[in-house]
Amino acid sequence: MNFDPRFSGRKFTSVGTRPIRPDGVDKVTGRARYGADFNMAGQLVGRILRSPHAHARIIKIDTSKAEKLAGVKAVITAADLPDLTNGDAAMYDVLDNCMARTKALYDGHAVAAVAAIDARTARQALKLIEVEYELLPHVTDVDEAAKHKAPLINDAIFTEGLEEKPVKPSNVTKRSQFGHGDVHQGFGQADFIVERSFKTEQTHQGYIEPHACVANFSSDGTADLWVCTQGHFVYRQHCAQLLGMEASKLRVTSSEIGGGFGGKTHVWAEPVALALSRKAGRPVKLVMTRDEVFRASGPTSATSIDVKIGARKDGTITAAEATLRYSCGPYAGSWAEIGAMTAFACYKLDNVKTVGYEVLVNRPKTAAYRAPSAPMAAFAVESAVDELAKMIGMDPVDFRIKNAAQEGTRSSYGPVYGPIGIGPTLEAVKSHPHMKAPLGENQGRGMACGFWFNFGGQTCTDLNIGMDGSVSLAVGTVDVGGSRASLSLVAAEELGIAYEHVKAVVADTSSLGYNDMTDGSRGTFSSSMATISAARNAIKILRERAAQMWDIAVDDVVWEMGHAVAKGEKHGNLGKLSLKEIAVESGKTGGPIAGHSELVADGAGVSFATHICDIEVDPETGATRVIRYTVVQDAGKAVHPTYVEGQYQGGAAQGIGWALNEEYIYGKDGRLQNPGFLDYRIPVCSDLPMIDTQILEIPNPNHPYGVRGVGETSIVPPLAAIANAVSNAAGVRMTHIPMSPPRILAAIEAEREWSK
Amino acid sequence: MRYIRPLSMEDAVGQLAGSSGTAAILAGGSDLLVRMKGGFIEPDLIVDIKAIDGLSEITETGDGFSIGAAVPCAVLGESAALKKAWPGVVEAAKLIGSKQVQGRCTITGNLCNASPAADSVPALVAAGARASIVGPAGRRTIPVQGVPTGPGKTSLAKGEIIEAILLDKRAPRSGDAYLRFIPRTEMDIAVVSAGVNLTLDEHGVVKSARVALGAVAATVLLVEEAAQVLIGSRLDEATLERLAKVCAGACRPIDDKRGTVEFRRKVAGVLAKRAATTAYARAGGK
Amino acid sequence: MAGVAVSTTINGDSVEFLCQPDETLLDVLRDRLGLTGAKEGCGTGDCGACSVILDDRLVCSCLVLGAETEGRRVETIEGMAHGDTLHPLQQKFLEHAALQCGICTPGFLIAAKDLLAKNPDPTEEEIRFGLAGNLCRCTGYDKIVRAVQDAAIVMKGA
Amino acid sequence: MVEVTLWGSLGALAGGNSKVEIEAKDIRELFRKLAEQYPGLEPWIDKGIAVAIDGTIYRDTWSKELPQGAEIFLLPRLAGG
Repeated sequence: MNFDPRFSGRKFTSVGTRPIRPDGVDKVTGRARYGADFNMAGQLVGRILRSPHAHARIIKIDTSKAEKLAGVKAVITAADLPDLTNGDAAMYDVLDNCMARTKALYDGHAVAAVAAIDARTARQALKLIEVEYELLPHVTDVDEAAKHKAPLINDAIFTEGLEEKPVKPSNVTKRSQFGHGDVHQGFGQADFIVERSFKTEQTHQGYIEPHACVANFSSDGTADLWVCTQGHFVYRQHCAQLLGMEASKLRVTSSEIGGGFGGKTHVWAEPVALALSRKAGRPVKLVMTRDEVFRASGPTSATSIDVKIGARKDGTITAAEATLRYSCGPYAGSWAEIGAMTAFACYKLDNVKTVGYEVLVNRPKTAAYRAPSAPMAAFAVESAVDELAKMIGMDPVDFRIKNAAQEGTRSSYGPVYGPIGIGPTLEAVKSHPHMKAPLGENQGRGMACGFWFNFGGQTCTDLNIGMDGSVSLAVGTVDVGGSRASLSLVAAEELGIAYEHVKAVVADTSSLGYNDMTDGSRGTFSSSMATISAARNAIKILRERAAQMWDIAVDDVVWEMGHAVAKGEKHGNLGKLSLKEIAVESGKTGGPIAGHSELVADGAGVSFATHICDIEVDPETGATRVIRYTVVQDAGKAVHPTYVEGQYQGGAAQGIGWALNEEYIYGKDGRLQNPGFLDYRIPVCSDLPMIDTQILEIPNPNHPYGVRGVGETSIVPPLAAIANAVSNAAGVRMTHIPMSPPRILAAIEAEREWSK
Repeated sequence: MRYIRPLSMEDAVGQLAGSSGTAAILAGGSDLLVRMKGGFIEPDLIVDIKAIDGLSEITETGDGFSIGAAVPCAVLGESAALKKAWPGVVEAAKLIGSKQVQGRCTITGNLCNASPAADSVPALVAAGARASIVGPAGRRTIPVQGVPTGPGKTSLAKGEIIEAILLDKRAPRSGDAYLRFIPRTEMDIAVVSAGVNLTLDEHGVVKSARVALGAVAATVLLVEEAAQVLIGSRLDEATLERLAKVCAGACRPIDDKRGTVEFRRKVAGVLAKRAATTAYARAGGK
Repeated sequence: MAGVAVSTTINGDSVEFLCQPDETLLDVLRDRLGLTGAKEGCGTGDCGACSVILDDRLVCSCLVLGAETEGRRVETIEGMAHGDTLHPLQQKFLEHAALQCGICTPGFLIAAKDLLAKNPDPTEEEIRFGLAGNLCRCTGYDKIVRAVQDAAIVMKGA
Repeated sequence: MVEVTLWGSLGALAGGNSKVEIEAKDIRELFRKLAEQYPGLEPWIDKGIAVAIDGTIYRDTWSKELPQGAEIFLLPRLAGG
């Protein structure tokens, strides 16, 4: 690879400005087309029958009555999908989650599906499908599920990662461990030790757009899929594999996406829609209801975490330890592992040990949710850190500054850090006016830090220069929050032309090489790297064409500020050729001018944030109000600062919802009690104050412009920041998220009782 | 399934009475359409009552107010006279749902949906509101608390329609207030709620009182004992504490996704206290 | 089940359609009339993504039957701009980046239009409570509120 | 010869070693030799392992060279949101 991704410290013209996004007008006029906004001639309506039981063996499914109903064109069960029982275990799980094969593993698990001429007929058909279940004991709580006596969800699972292979199956699918040093010795050196247990409840990404797709399977074995997804190339691979077809025969077009936050990184109903279309021989549109989204897409883990941190009188942390149990739904996952890696990542620690346990439960399969697993671990750790600071008598910010990781620190998950932003975010918070603002009665202030890795990964872009000098940029990372604007800025910057002359689109899977998903905060990081590379390739061609036009050697042509410039005394009279002037002549100088790039974007810089918030607590009711909120985060380089702020604010708002009110509530029967926006309470406009942001720019050495991912880290600190604020306001340490009014009031009452 | 829009009460009652299968009355639809969407009800007949003469109006008479069954809650807030006389009822009605729902939902629908957590009902019960009911057997008027008989159940007979909610003319030195507890600032169903309606004598002493609690039992509770605590008082601190205690004791709540028994008990008392204080101030008490 | 014939006015144009008695206005707009600007986020009136204005009242079109619109006026996001001139709210939403994924945007714009029609000079608190029926999961509402504040200033000056 | 640090769980599968010495010039060779010397690691390598070289995490780049004296750290592959 000739491309040099190293940070160059250049001065920017376009990058860092705030133009209007290219997809903006369509989105404010209602013309933008999302998953459910696409239709095809002859299209059928697909609907899925879901298990009402948390855990049940499927004895028999009789679809005959449904098949006979007029207007029903296809009915499928797992029997219509490939049997991967002896195949790839991971893909078996993906398919089993799309359509249960032997057991229904949670309330909402798909067991059959129909395609019919309209929604009414499809609904009626579902009622005519007879499923005979044998009910099995279920378990939905992460701690209960980890016990020896818990009902077994999968008796073929034996805990991985233990020194000795266990003899009995378990709901604990994996143990993972990270750390260095000797925590036992470290705690021996501590003057103060905080040890606490914490719980967090399961939350959902809560994207406003339900999953939606239109599948069109043709009798020649090819298929088209229109779908809202964070990764159409990944959906293509999974769907093709699950349906037993070649990937190139399946063309996936990503619609505009109405929010994903990790929830649209997995296939849910798309393989089912394709299977229905294949069987019916007609296009099938399948749109989940909100109820289905909550019951049967992928929420995040519920957790139970024990933390122990020790420090000397001078405020130096001597040892830190955590045990983290994360629910992963009924299929094995790696969620606790990530929690264990991120838990202490903000700190410089000589002795640290984290152990994670993945726990199966009869709940929907856990999916990624914005910096998955990190917020819960941060909640536990940052709560304990605050308490420890208080015990020592140190200011919580100073205590964190003293122990913050820096360049050269060995991270708690292993590698040594390069240049990082935790120290600078803490210093910025220390001097932020928010920290000095007065607090009213029943108000408390809290702050907390957060860490996220950020990803790079496989990326491919095409940059085409039209004969009028305008540029089309085709990228393969789905735009979830304005990345087409950012990538257009990057193309404009590198080519040296105006932003207005670049138009970025997200290409479908048949028009561009493979791209990893828009996840791990990688969209702008990776695609900007690939865009820079593509632009540099195009510039190479532009220089060649200019050389041809001037009839000089290409080595004498350089590219400066959007122009070819002839260098050397003998070319002194040649002037400059603009990109447009070269493009106009391209038909005669060798044809179209384009730059292509395919690369693995490595070196995504890790990201840190520190948040401050003020909360008011009503001591008589436990009601909370967020008074003020400030986000400080390192962006590396903010390509489009407005959208960077948007990521900071959005992540903070989601974290606030998680901290205060959002939770999956299961009944004793194992059924989800609140599968709707009425009782799954995401923050509304009047719940929040303005969310102030401060962007720090500590360049990522592994990106030409210094860019780091920015999307996820902002959801990591809020749980802890709010818990610290509530604890300060109410005078009692909160250890259970969400801190709903009944939990806060109960804690206040218990404290009153105790202090009597 | 049929959708009809009768122009007269007689026609509506006749259609309902003569219908076979499930019939549903549609005014604002903010409960009915949600239940239809969820598959909880599949009506064979939908009777849209919004075109019936007079049902979309608030009338002020010598006896008080008559609020037509199809009047959206947003309109209650736009009636200055009603707001002045019964601010507690209006604030309760204005708490139902979002702006979007406000333009559609009605207090009659809120009453007939028979949810123990309905926002307008405790305020209406505290206000001593009555429901004017028209049916095949003619017209009858009953106190609103006689309408819901349990969650989702009403005392209305087949063919009966509530045509209006009636509120009395206000006695001097009267005030009412309604408060509910929700975890967010908007868009939630009441976890617990309290409506208080007071009339004072010339000396600022409570002469009559009604206290109603929502979401703490199968139907809204009219707590007679709480009213007795208030009567004869000037709402001093001790009275308010007693009120809170009595209200907490009167609750028969459940644990559910919205709150716990302990929480509802405790907060019912707190809200009753706060609502009483507001009602007292509105009545001119100091 | 017999279809209901409905004559109504949508964005100023007379429209006639046939719908089922239990079909919502949202389904009519999206599936029968091709007006997909109003979105279904929940179908239960909890998210506001399907907001439209019905005879000067803001409603969730998922909580209105298509049959109910007989003889009435419906305004949707598709009618908000005049030709190629955006409504000030639309322009300000773009300038402030008041949208990320954009799925809630049509609902917010309609709700904000209704809000400013009834209260041309709202406080921040009035804006926040006025828009509480519209859920946004991307922005944290900050930039939405600022866009509405800014649009209110522009519209007062107009 | 480079020294490779394994994360906790992986160490158990490599005979309890948290550090192993491998003669490898790039990531591809590293994976091949690790699998040869510690067969217990092979399924993990197949599922995907990330390699941190002097703190920079690489996921899919076989050709990435392992400089002498560099700090090489194996990490699980992660999911993001």
